[in-house]
Amino acid sequence: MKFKPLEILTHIILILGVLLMVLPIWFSFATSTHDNVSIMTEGMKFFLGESFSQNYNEVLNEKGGWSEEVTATRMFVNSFIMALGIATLKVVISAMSAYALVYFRFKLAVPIFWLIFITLLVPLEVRIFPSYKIVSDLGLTNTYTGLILPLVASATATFFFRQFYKTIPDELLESAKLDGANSWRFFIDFLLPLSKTMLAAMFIFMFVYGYSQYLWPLIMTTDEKYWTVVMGMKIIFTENYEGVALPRTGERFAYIILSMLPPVLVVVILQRWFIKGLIQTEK
Amino acid sequence: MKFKPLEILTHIILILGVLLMVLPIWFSFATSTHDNVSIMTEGMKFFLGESFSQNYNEVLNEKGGWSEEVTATRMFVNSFIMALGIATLKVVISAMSAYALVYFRFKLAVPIFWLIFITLLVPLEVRIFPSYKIVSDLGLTNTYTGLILPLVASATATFFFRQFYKTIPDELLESAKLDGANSWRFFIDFLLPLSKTMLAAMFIFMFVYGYSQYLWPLIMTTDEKYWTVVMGMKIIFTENYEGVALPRTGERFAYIILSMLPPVLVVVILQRWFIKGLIQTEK
Amino acid sequence: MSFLELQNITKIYPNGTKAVNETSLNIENGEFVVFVGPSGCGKSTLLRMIAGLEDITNGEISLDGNVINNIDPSERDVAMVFQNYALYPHMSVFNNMAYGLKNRGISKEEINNKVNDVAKLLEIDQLLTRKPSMLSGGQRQRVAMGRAIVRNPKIFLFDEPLSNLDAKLRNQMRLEIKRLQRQMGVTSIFVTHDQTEAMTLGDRIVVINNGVVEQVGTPKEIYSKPNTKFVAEFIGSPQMNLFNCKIENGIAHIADIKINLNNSKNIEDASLGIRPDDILISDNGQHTCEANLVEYLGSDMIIYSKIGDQEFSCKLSSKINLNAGDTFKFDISSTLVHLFDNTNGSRV
Amino acid sequence: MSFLELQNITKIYPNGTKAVNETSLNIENGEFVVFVGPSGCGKSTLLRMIAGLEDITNGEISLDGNVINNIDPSERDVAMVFQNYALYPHMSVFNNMAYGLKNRGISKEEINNKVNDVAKLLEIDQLLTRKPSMLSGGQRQRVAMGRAIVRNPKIFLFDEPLSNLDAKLRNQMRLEIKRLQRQMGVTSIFVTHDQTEAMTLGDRIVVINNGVVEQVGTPKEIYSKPNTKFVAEFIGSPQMNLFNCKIENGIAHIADIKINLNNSKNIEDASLGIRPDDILISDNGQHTCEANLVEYLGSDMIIYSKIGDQEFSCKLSSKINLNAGDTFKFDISSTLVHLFDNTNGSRV
Repeated sequence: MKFKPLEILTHIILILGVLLMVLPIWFSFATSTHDNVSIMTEGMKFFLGESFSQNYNEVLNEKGGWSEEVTATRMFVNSFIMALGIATLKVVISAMSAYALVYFRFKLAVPIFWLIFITLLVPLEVRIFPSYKIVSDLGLTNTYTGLILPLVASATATFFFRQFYKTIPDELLESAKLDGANSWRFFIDFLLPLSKTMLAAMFIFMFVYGYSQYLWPLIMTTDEKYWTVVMGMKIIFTENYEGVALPRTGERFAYIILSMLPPVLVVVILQRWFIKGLIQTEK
Repeated sequence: MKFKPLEILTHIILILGVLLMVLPIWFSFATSTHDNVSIMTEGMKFFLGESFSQNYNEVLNEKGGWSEEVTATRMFVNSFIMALGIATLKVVISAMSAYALVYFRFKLAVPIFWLIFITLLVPLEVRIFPSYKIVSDLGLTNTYTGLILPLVASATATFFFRQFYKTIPDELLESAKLDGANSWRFFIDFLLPLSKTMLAAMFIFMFVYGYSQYLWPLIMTTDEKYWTVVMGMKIIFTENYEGVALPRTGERFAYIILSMLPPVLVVVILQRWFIKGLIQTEK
Repeated sequence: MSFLELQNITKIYPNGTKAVNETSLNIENGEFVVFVGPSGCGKSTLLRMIAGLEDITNGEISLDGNVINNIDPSERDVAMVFQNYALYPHMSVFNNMAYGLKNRGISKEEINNKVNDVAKLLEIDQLLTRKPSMLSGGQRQRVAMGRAIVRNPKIFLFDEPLSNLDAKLRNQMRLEIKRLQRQMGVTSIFVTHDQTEAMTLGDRIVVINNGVVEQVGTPKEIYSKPNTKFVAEFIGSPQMNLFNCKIENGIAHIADIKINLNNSKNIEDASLGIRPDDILISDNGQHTCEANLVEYLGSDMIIYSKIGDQEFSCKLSSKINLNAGDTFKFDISSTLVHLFDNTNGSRV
Repeated sequence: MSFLELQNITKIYPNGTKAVNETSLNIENGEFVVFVGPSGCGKSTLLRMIAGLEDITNGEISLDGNVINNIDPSERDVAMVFQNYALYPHMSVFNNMAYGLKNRGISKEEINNKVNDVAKLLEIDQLLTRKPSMLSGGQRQRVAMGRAIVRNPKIFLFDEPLSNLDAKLRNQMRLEIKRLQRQMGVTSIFVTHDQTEAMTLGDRIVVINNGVVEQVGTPKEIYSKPNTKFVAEFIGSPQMNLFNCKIENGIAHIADIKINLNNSKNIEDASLGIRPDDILISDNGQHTCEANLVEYLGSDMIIYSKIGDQEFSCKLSSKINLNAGDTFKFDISSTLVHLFDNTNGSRV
């Protein structure tokens, strides 16, 4: 199934696209291994330098913030916990809601699906003040629970799980019923294993979503112990302008590169599941 | 296909969920129709008040910002243009990339798919400074192009289009080829009409995504003429604290309610496509 | 009391379609019954009501002395083989077969023994570790059978299990199912649209049309004495020729051909049926026709011709030399004829 | 020069499987040729190479005098009916049929006329505004046919178009396809795994196994004189009995039965084939066997029995009274026997 005449053109466009995406990351990494003086004088780097361990060590261990108490490592841990919690709960809750919507044929299933769908229109940014009020009334500011809980419902994930469940043939459920499976067993023994790929993909999306949250942790946390990576990013890019020393550009890039690692980790761990699923559904 | 014993419990849980989602919106709307004094003294309202036209009129027409030149209407228009541009281009580009990945069987298709997928890990928040550098070098700060362009690639949408295209039987392409369709016609005459639902759903998701952007327009725009709704939200919630007058709570809620309208509009317009598609794929 | 009893079973779908209408049927222990009919006639719905996968609108089903109308499918102790097999795609063949046993809380050791025994019986013991996607159509079919057998249910339900196989394999599996059923003696109901499967498999056949049972009987009874015009046309391949005719004074008039029927009353609007292999072709036949099309089937051939404007077919040995365009002579014997009243379709 | 010529066509998939091996074939203008073989034998691959949907690894295909190896499928002027019909789900029946014409830049008026003519021919003119999802299986089949016919192509390709229909409808559509092809005289290639379809439809049959053409000939040639053991078993239903035997001094030894073959050389490892309807059952037959299983088919019945440990079947009229467990006597005539050498499977 090839459209030959277009192939060469496509290749060129795609290779350009790849460069466009990969080069900035490489530049950032290369620059993060140089010392601040050479970056200041010579600009971004393409080749590796020699300050790798110094820059990365400083970023990870130097204490910062207004109280000079929080390290970047701490922020990575916070972001990781938050993203992990959000992603896990989002996936679990969405999979179960979708199950209820597809397999329990009560009269309200369609209106309820629409209501869930409509909540897409009210992202966290819009409902951020009411959410803050509730969470603070519950005494959850400056806790991981408070960071995670208001973000665990996902209309998007529910929608995609629903569409996926609908492609599973009815006979599978019927056969499972005759084999003595109740509704809970059907979910555990059939839907979850069959939707492995979907689960992995959703987990990755939601992890990145949680990881890149900015506004919510900003509002939720007053204690620097709960600061996250993205918040830290703003800080390292602003606080240094106030100093008299050189802008610490090398450390900044080191911070950016480090901030990419947790999501990469998640993909590496989940990719086996994911690739397996992709190959099985391959045409 | 009913699991009867669970039905009543499910109903109760679901109705509670509905209330949980709908009540905050109703409270916001009811409160937005009261004057500031009664809100100040009596708190949030459940019933409608009499200041509807006054509050909404003020929000829409009063000039604000540091330069006292930008109105909320202007911000709505900006957000709408930005969201529309992002959503349209994201959907078009993703659909076409997915088409290339699924139907053009060149050797690099799988690695390229993975590269695209990996970019999920680098959301705008992470690459915001390099992006800013490029856009400002191109002279695109304070333009709609600058607001929209860096956000038009979507790995998520590409992924879902790819998965959808893979469910279309090969015979359809083969039959179309024998009927004289070239690769462009196949995309226009077959893939687009068949993926209507997907297009509508993606458009809605991406519209909301674009509409709720905060960090990017904040960094991109220095001219108040390009401010967006979400930025305005921060402003109306902060600037009034500085005044000596009563907090203008009624207007704030009116602003929130108004800010929900553009996404609602999009759903209302696209729902016919969307529902039709959902019904057709119904089991 | 019979092993399985259906009493006035009716199924009306929420949209108002009546899929099954007041059907009553008794099935004895160990019997092999086939439901046959065209697609959409309600035969699958009836089967699914017995399995518990469809609600029963009206009527009563009892199995082994107990009314099972409101018993959950998982507790009816029936096993079903689906048309698409419905194998569990993420489980190995072993787990596909073991799943139902596990849910019944049977010990691991016993499950192992049972699955291995059945796998040997069906010659799939080499495949136990494979996933369904790695099996051929015939192997999937066997696994689906094995999954049903291993549970040792009260009753087997087959929902067109052979229709996804190719012709050769279908014949082979048909024989195998018949042998297995004989060997195990489990009451079985087999749903099919293929009259050949029905004739060869069933101890009794239930012919269903539009949600109504048209006839119940042994294959021989149904073939040799169809109760209605529908059964006459549906059972037998190539299908029975039915000529519209008028019967006066014991003589049927089909176009210009007259056939003498003994002792028949006058019918204004009748159908005279005769099976293609009951038309006697010989050089001294009374009637003459032209062969429009000849289908060669190996040992037999089928000739398509017309009397007046009514098409009919004859089946004869391919040793006879007859080509499209030739004329041939034939007789219709009154003893081989089936007569139906067109007003209600019933046998006269 | 023939209308369609295949010369040493070979197809090797990237994973190394040889789907089609050095196949040569000439098809004349207006001929109806059937490719038949078990699933996975390469018959569909061959058809798809003619359509241009698969690359040709080696060899040359020429249509109407032009080599078409590297011509795009859209420009070969062939039409194909797919197994799943591949109707365009988002287009009305009219647009399904008109799409190919539109792409060829034909005027609206002409498209209207052509589509309406073909729709009338196929009796689907009432359905033109419907979507494919609203059609029954038989109607979809007709639309798929119509889409092919309306383009008036040089050659029709059919890829198992009847296998999704139920038994009755399949027979009916089979007749209709044959009539249409005769009427329009367009060269056609029909791929099927069903030997009955092959026998009844084809002017010539190409029997394919494992990517190799086993035999090409008219239905009669192939049925009465199969070239190989594979063809003998594949063509004919119920399938030919093949007994492993040893031939010494013109006598075949099957277990304790001896069959006298005239003028046959000695073969250590031979297969003696005889069709189930060529076994002559009579009360004074030489050999005696027990009927293990009897399949009732209406006018005929099939008896399954054993000689030694080798199973065989006989087909006989169901008028004979014979039940499972009875013994019967039969003769095997040396003139009705097919003999194959087991070392290479070829006819002796």
